Amino acid sequence: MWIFDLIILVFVVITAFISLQVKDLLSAAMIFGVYSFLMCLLWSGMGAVDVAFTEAAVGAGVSAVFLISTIFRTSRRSSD
Amino acid sequence: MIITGLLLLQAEKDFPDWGDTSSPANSYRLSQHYITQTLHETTVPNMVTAVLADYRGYDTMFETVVIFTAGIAIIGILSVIGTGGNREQFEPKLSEKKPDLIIDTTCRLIIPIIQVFALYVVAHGHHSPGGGFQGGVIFGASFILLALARNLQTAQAWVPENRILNLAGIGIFIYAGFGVAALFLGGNFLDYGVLTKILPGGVEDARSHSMLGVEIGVAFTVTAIMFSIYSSLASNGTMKEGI
Amino acid sequence: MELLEGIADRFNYWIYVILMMIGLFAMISKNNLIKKLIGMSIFQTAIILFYVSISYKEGATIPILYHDQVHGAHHEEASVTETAAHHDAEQVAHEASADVHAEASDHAEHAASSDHDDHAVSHEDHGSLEIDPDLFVNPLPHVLMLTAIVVGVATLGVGLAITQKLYGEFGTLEESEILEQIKSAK
Amino acid sequence: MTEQAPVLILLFPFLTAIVVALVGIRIKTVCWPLVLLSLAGSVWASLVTLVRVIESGTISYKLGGWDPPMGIEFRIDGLNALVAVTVTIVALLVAIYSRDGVISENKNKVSQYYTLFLLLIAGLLGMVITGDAFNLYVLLEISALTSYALLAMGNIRATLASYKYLIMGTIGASFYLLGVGYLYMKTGSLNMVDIHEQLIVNHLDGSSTILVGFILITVGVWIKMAFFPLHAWLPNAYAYAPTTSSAIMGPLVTKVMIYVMIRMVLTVFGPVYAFEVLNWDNIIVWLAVIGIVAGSIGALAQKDLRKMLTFLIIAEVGYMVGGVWLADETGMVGSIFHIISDAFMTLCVFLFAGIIYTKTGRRDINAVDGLFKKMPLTMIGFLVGAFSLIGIPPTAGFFSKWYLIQGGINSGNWEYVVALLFSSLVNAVLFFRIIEIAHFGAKPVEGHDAHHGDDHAKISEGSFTQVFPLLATAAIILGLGIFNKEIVSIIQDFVSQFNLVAGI
Repeated sequence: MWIFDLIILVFVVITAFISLQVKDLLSAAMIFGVYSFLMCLLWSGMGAVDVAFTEAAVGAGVSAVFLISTIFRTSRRSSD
Repeated sequence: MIITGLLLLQAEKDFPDWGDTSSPANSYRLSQHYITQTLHETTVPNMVTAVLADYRGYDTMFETVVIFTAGIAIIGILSVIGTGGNREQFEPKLSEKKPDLIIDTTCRLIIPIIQVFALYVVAHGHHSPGGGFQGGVIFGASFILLALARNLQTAQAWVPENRILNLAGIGIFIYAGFGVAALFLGGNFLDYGVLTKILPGGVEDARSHSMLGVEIGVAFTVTAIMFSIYSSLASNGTMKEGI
Repeated sequence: MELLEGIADRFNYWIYVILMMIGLFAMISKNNLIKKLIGMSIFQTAIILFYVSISYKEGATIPILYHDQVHGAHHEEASVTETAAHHDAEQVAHEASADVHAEASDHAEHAASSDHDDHAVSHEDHGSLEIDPDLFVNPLPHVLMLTAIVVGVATLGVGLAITQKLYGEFGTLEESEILEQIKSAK
Repeated sequence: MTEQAPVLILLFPFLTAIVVALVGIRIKTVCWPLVLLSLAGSVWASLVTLVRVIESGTISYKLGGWDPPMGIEFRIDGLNALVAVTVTIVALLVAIYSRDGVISENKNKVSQYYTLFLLLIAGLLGMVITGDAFNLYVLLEISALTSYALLAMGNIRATLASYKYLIMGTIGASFYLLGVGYLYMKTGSLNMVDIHEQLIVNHLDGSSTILVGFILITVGVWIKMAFFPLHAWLPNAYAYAPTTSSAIMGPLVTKVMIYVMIRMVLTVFGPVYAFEVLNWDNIIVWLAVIGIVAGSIGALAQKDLRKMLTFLIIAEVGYMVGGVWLADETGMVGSIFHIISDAFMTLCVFLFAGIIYTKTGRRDINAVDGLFKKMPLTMIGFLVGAFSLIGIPPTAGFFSKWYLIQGGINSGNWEYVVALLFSSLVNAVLFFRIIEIAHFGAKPVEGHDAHHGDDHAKISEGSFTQVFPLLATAAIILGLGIFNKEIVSIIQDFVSQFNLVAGI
């Protein structure tokens, strides 16, 4: 069972890192959505069901939408 | 970059006698009390909701205020209502095409289901994971989905700008109303136990009923604010043309 | 296996520190305004991970009393775990009182009031119910984290609003270009 | 109703904020009177609580009727009653001042502006009276969010500054949250006094988790307070903000954070742990000294009036942090008294800068020339504030500096005393330069010499709602100076319970 935790943990770190490295902002927002979904998986694994539910609804859902709507309003390119 | 340096130092110092992870040192009476007494004192099986709404209800009230502030702040920062706004040069990126068939029909099917699910989540906060916040976000997301599928105007037709703020305000008033009602009935602020005078059932049931009421208040505020933040961000304050 | 399991848990604390480093590093050194905000959210979710890994108890279920633990026809009345054999009297009383009516509530009343005054360590045996705390994950950090997530989103929203306003004025998201424009404008 | 007073302090601004948010959109004129009414109410409530605290010692108000460790409770003793009264009075004065400031700057968002204004005050008051560590984080976040928004409503330079403030503020608040997490992990409770008992009961002094928790909380609070090495965001944040925002945030936000630091050091960790066990307080005093010196020199270099004042705030923060970490009773009393007196001093000077800006529309220092004749009342108000900042006897500033210097001498940190005197000297130079320009400077460029000329360009006295708060603050500064004995006695019996050893 714990092997899954380990995998998710590693994936979480990878997605966090990629989300900051990728040049295109839109994909950064997408990967950030993936990152918070994985976090939600992690927490439900650890028994924090309410927190996982909120993180899924708020983290992956709404904040990704806010990011993308702002990117639409501004520019997609990012220099670093 | 002193701060990053300092932080790296702090991180490596982090691993001294960590609390033992599997059965942590915090089996102190506080969390014990919550687990054993919650059902007893509030007849609410879901301990997290009980602690959230009742034991630490004051915290949650301010949590709703945080969302409310964020909504007002964003409107304040971005909104150009009334000043004619110099935002006109941001013409909408999507041309005014007829909403294509697939998105339209799927939306027509999904949105009602999402809203019913959201209400379920709010109402069922006592027995299953979920509650005011999660339900409110999902409800708000259903409006955002509508705005994404069609365009902001149709969503705005449902929930026009000033009504959103009223909805948010009403939500907080419901929450604070419970607190103030307890105040008038002699208990301290937010003391639901005292509400037995008006709510049916014993002390515990008054608590669980008032918790439900509070959850509804929270759901109101969160729905309204989520949508208003989206509409402000999407239309850069002009509230006219979303994505 | 036990050893690896131990590491897996302690690993959480490594992970949360690494995530914090990534988040903070991004917040300070990234040039793009939106990247900074993404770094900020990662920084905040890392702290939430730390809190949640505090509340984890070995082999404990989620902090919601399941249907079977909440005996009685409706899951209204207080539950009794197998250990509380000597509470049969109250148990019978509880099973009889299916839903909330006078007799049960004043019993609860009595229990609640007595609970208020005595602060003995959790295992008061006067009450009808006795849920073994080690069976459940500690609910308190979960409550705190609901607040932290919501605060995170609120800050993200305000940050994005400010970014849009800056973009409106300076036409760019790169902090370096903005600073140049200010210097040139001054 | 009086035993409900602690909650009322908070409820008045909080509920009126929502009413203003709803009603304000339709009727703009109703906002200002509502704001005044609510703040007057909360001033009354905080005074009642102060009186009750003096009579009956610490009050513990249980929220939701639950006992302390389970539920949240307000724990109000000498320290936070005084700070609550100061916050409410300063808020009332700024509210009076804000009428035409807000109308002139963001005319269409008056209701949003006032909602955020009231929520900021509610957040600060909540932070002052709460007895629960996590609740303090939530309220910290509210006051932070509102201050980002209040700043971002100003011109574009203020928005950029508020972006930096947002990033730094979130780092600070998250550090604090992490520190509380560490404490919770070892002690299992969130109530401040309860944590303290657990720290002693399980004698956790040795454990480095608590040590790291202590570092995290102090660093987090320092960032929010703009203490020297972490103050980068403060200067242009306050300098370019709308006048009312800087007038409310200047005196209050940093002072409440210093209160939080004192609360943490004294109540949660206990002076024994904070000073003896860690004993690197001399390093912190040195940091404070560098902060004072840097702040004062920074102020000297500034052309912009308000930017100069923000650098002075950094120097003031240096005073108070240094005063606390002298680990000496008089030093502690001095820094607490300085919180109160400094709040009013900074308010007085910021109001003055605001009036000058609205009247002459110019930010730089020589916007002041020849104003003695034109705006005598404002200048007198400014004089009192300036004297108090320099520390001339009748004013409150003198007495708080006096205690700080005494504390410095007792605890043998001479460098702290030298820094205090140096910074008072620099203040003197700064303010006399302004007074000199105001008094003998060239006639105001636009208006011709006519004293009572009626042409539009003539700079006349600020409107009543602007000048009255300035004079009221000046009066309070003098009042504090004269009656400082009572205030100090309240602080004395609060501090004495921690029986700080005099000097290490």
